[in-house]
Amino acid sequence: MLYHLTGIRQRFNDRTVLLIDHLEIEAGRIHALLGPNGAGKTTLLRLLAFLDAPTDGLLQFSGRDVGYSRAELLHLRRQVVLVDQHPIMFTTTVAGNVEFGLKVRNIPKPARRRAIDEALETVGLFRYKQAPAKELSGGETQRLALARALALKPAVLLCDEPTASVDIENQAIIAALLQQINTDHGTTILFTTHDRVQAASLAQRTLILENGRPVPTSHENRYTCTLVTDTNGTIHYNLHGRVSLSVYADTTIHPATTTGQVYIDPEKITLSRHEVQQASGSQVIGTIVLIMAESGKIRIVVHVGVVMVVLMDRTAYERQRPAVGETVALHFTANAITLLEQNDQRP
Amino acid sequence: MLYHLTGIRQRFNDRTVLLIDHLEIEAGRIHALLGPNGAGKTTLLRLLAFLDAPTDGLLQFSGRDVGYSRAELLHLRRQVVLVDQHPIMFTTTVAGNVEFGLKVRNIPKPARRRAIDEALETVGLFRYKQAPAKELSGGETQRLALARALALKPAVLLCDEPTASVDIENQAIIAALLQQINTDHGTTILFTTHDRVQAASLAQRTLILENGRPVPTSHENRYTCTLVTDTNGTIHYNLHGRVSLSVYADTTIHPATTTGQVYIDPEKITLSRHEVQQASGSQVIGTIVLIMAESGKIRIVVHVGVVMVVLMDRTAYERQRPAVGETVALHFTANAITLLEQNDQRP
Amino acid sequence: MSFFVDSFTSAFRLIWTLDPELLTIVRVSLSVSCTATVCAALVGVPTGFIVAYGRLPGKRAIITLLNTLLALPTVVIGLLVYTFISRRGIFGHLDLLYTQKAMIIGQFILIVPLIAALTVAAVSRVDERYRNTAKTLGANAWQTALVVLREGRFGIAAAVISAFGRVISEIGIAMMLGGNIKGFTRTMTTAMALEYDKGAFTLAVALGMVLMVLSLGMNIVFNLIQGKALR
Amino acid sequence: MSFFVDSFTSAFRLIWTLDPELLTIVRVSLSVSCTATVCAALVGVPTGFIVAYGRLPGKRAIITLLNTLLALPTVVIGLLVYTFISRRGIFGHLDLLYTQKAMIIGQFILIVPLIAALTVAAVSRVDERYRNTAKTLGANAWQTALVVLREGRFGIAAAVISAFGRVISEIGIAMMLGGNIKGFTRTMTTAMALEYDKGAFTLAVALGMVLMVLSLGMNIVFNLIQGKALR
Amino acid sequence: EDMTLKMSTTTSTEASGLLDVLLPALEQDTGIKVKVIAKGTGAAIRDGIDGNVDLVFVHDPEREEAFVQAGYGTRRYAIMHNDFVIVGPENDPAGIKGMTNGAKALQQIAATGAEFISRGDDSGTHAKEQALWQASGVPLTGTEAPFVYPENSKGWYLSVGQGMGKTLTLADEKLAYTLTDRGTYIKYAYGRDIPIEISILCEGGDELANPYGVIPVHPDKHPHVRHERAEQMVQWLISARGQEIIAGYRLHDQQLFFPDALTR
Ligand SMILES: Nc1ncnc2c1ncn2[C@@H]1O[C@H](COP(=O)(O)OP(=O)(O)OP(=O)(O)O)[C@@H](O)[C@H]1O
Ligand SMILES: Nc1ncnc2c1ncn2[C@@H]1O[C@H](COP(=O)(O)OP(=O)(O)OP(=O)(O)O)[C@@H](O)[C@H]1O
Ligand SMILES: [Mg+2]
Ligand SMILES: [Mg+2]
Repeated sequence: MLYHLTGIRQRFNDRTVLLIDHLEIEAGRIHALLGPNGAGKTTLLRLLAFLDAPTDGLLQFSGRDVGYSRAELLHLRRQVVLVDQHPIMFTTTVAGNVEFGLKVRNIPKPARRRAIDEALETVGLFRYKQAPAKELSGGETQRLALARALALKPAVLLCDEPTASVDIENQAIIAALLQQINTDHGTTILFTTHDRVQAASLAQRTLILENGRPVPTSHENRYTCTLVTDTNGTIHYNLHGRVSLSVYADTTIHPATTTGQVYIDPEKITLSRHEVQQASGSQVIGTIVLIMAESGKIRIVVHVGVVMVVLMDRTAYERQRPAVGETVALHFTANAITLLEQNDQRP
Repeated sequence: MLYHLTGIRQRFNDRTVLLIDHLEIEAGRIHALLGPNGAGKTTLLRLLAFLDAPTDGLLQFSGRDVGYSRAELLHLRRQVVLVDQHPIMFTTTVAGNVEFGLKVRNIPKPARRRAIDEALETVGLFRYKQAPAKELSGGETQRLALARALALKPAVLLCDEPTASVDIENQAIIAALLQQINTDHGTTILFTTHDRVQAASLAQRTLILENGRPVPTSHENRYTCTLVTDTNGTIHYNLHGRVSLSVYADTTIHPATTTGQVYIDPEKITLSRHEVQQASGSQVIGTIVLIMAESGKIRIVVHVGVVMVVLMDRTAYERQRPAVGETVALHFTANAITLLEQNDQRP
Repeated sequence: MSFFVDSFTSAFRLIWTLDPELLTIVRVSLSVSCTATVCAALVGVPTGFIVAYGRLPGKRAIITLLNTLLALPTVVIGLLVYTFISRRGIFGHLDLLYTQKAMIIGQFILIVPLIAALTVAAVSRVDERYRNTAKTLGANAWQTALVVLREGRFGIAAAVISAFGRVISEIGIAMMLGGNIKGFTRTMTTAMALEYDKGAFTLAVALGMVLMVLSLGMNIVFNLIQGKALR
Repeated sequence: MSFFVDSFTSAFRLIWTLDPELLTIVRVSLSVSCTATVCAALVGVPTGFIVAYGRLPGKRAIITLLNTLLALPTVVIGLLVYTFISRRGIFGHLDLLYTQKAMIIGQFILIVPLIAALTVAAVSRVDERYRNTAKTLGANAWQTALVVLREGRFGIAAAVISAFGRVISEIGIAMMLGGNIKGFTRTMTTAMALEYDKGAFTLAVALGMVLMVLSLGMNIVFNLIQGKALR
Repeated sequence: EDMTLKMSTTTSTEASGLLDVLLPALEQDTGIKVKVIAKGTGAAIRDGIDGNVDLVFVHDPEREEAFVQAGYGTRRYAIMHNDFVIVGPENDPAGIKGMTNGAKALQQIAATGAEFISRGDDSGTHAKEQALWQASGVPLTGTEAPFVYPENSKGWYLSVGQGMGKTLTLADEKLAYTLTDRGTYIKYAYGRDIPIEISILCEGGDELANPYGVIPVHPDKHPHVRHERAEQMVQWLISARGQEIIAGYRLHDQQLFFPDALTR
């Protein structure tokens, strides 16, 4: 195990934003870190990059406790590089930015030059070599930040949304690159992303954070809803004014609740074709917009007014063979729908 | 027409990064602006937001020439709001950031308060209202930037990668939101993105920039390649060391060329099933990873060692019904492959 | 060093007994220095701001000029102002020489370049995106400027504070234009110079200590006002 | 104003004829001011840097203290140094009083707080991400500090330049610790003060103009060295 | 407001403390308040020329005369005098102890090359020193007319261009000779926290007299000056009452100034 986290807690101004009882990160693999905004992904990466010390808990790296003495930190940081979510460039040229990490490692000049050229070429920025780094466009900046890290050939590469504003061609190049340095040099890679396609295709292991805590699966299909009582007195969830869902019998609802959050388990949705009948409480009609493979399952995105994700087994998919553009009906099995939060913010 | 651009040119340090002979942007629609990194998307948005004046050319807004006098600019800017790619927050609270635009418009205090609360709720940041804006996470910051713009109910909303680091649930919320203000208030929306799914599902019109110039379709499937001569003396394109393609007979190749860029037209690729034979020069084997609908066509992403996009007609798709996970062979029709650049950087 | 102990005792006594002469001197010092600082800030901050923020031609030349003016010696400023407000000068009839106003004018000239130059440095460092964000959110030129000012406030405050330190400890101009007239234009520093001339070193240093206490007090007040400006 | 015309002519003549006495004075002024500025920068910049950048307890208190020290009057500094290096002081045997070294010591004390305080302001404003980026790229503490310094160089340069302006135009300390001895410790400013005391205003202002020319030259050189630091 | 006058004077006058007893008495008797502006002799006279003050109180007879001649002052009133003394280190390397003739003393200092500090600031004291050098017969050089100094004086003759107090401090520090007025010397020798250690070695000669004069600024040149008040003040100064106070002013048990108006 490369990293071993025990009882890690990170607080900012009395708010705990990270709380990890136990987590291990294997060496030599590519890991994806998923989770909604504010889940603590960046906070975790900063811990793993030894930039912050945790408020509480024990962090072990390569089997040894991390001690946060200055000399030790330097030694550790030379093995781990973090590429920021919104990277900042030093006020110098593009080449100068890449050179920095090499210079502080006392790499001799000719080797440095070669490494710079190589790194810039891999991210397609060679022609901007002498340009001031601050003048690059958003995606170019992100690629330069990656090049700056890659040139150092670190043992561990932590990337905070490495392709968030990178164009498609370069996304592919970067993905290929990460895969390549992983296989060629055994570099451990941990990257955050909101793009499940990327996570699924690139990572060998996926890690999901929610509210600072690791969770087994990600809560997709989470919607803010209003609770509407119809003329019969039955309560429905109304999603963004577009979709109406009936409330599962066991759900207790506080009388004052008018808004809340519902979660629809994507594995508890079944999909049937051709049934062009009226939508009822436990069934909604929509169009398939996307189908993709994802770690042993098939992910189907259906537009039902809101975007809803269905996860099918490969066998079920092979059997049914739904196609993009088809109109389908979604059925919800019992307890597919959970009311996560109940609130009444407006009086 | 809301915007009317004629002969617009933008230069930075003697480099032309934007060159638009003619472009019109319709009012009341949602437009997506696509293009690789450095294509000039941000540069164009800054022109449309009246933040920069073009080096050359004529910009018309609502049928009138934009004159760049101070008073006129203020008037124009009050109708158009740009949400930055990497937004910066004023050193104050979350609420204070949203309040700014309302304050400068002399909105009275109670109305201001209501608008702030509403904007923060729509992007799901209400509970951070009094927190210092600089402490928000990356995606939260991006959402706050959007809230800051939405609160102003502008006639035109320009968003530079509005969901680049926003989580999936909020991406959906933001997409729904943009659609809603477009229908409810007739707000013209122009957003940049690298996410074709988003562009296709949200925008009514798509605009593609490349090298600062508008182009009819996007050049996907563009790869950096090395030219390899095999034992027979035949030249092949080698893509990232993974895929080998034969060179189309008409292509002229300079003798010194060792690397270059090839483009494979996604509409000139055909796809056939079940043919599990050896890959030959004009055929490659891969696995379908994604299928999605995109403005009348179906987009199929195939992993063949590199990621390759195939665009099929809906009818062809309906006929063939390829499925995710299937192994397929890709065939390239004549002149599907173009050598875009020839270079020899390394001696 | 017994000398400093004596000075300290003496300073303590001066403060403790609220020596009336000392009070007058302190009042003069404070009113002159504060007025000069406020006036200079009102001119210097906008000047520096415009230089840093505006798209002026010859910006670098202006900055070099401002930096040069930092080396304007008090004697020259004193003489300059003297020439204008002396009885023979064109403003002679206003009878300004040897008044607090004259001192304020001189000290104003002394610190305007300082405040302006440091404001330039502070404002130049503010990220350009603040400006663009303010503009696109509909701020007019003035409101945009205020945003940039706000973001650069830490550096600007440092400029003003250092200017205040400069004037309250300044002697040359106070002496030449104020005349060190007891009860009217005698400040902490000119009194100190006089005590020094008299050979009363202990008293001179005691006055210096009182000045430091005063300045400390002012800075604590500044600090409280500035509040959360410090990250 | 004929007075300024006369001064100007006189200044021009002084420079044109390369008046040997003037040359000596200029040499003394420059060598003292430059040495003091360089030494003070070597101490003040790191001090300010550590205060702004380090995670010291009582940071705000230190900043307030630095700001207070900005108001340290030259008389007090002069007396302080005097007490130590006078014949009777503990460093009396070094025979420093009335030498250029003494002036340098005094002026050093004068501007260290100025440089430190302005460095604090400059460094505080540097985005924290620079620091983290340098660290994660493997820079040691020293290299990380250099990155932050580099990014704050515009403000730090302003601090040093304003300190230089302060010392080259300073009179009190130069007078008290240097003694204004002709040919040895007479500087532009003490010469100016002398001419003023003599009532030779024209010559005083002429010297002032020479000083401004000198300072302009220095600033142009600074500017060239600083090069692209200005955005 | 009408009863206030502005008077420019030399630093030594103010620093002596005399004005602190003289002016309150003046105010008590006549109601005249005086704003005192102390600076170098040259600058003080310059204030009179420019009309910034109503009267000047200095000690440089030659320049005072010129001031009156040029029409800036109405008339010079001799108020008081003290005297100059040559002070130096106790061990007296030039051997001038007990001499009364200042010029001779200077000659001897020059001969032995003992360190000598000159004020070099064109003040009254400096003017006196220049006169003494002229009289000493020591070969002199110097480019500007009033500024002469002994030939081959590099190394022992230091021109410092400062006020009397600072010059004395400097001489004491360097254990050198210098010419000073008695008043300032007494303050520094007896009144200072750290008394200076050099002592009076040469005193008493007629040529060492240091006369102080008061000159009201001429209303013809500067109509705005309060000439009548100034005249009233001068009359008080030369009156028996004023002169008594001057004679009675003692510092550290030494009389500093000797009234001139009553005897002349
Ligand atoms: N201020 C500037 N000075 C010099 N060059 C600039 C400047 N701003 C942008 N550029 C260059 O202009 C080109 C277009 O930049 P722009 O930011 O418009 O790209 P973009 O399409 O938004 O790219 P991305 O998808 O990476 O955000 C880039 O190559 C960039 O390096
Ligand atoms: N320095 C800080 N001070 C206070 N709160 C902070 C600080 N840094 C982060 N937070 C808070 O901690 C939470 C987690 O932040 P973090 O940046 O780790 O989120 P994230 O998972 O990276 O989100 P995103 O996908 O938006 O980047 C957020 O709610 C944020 O507001
Ligand atoms: Mg993050
Ligand atoms: Mg961009």
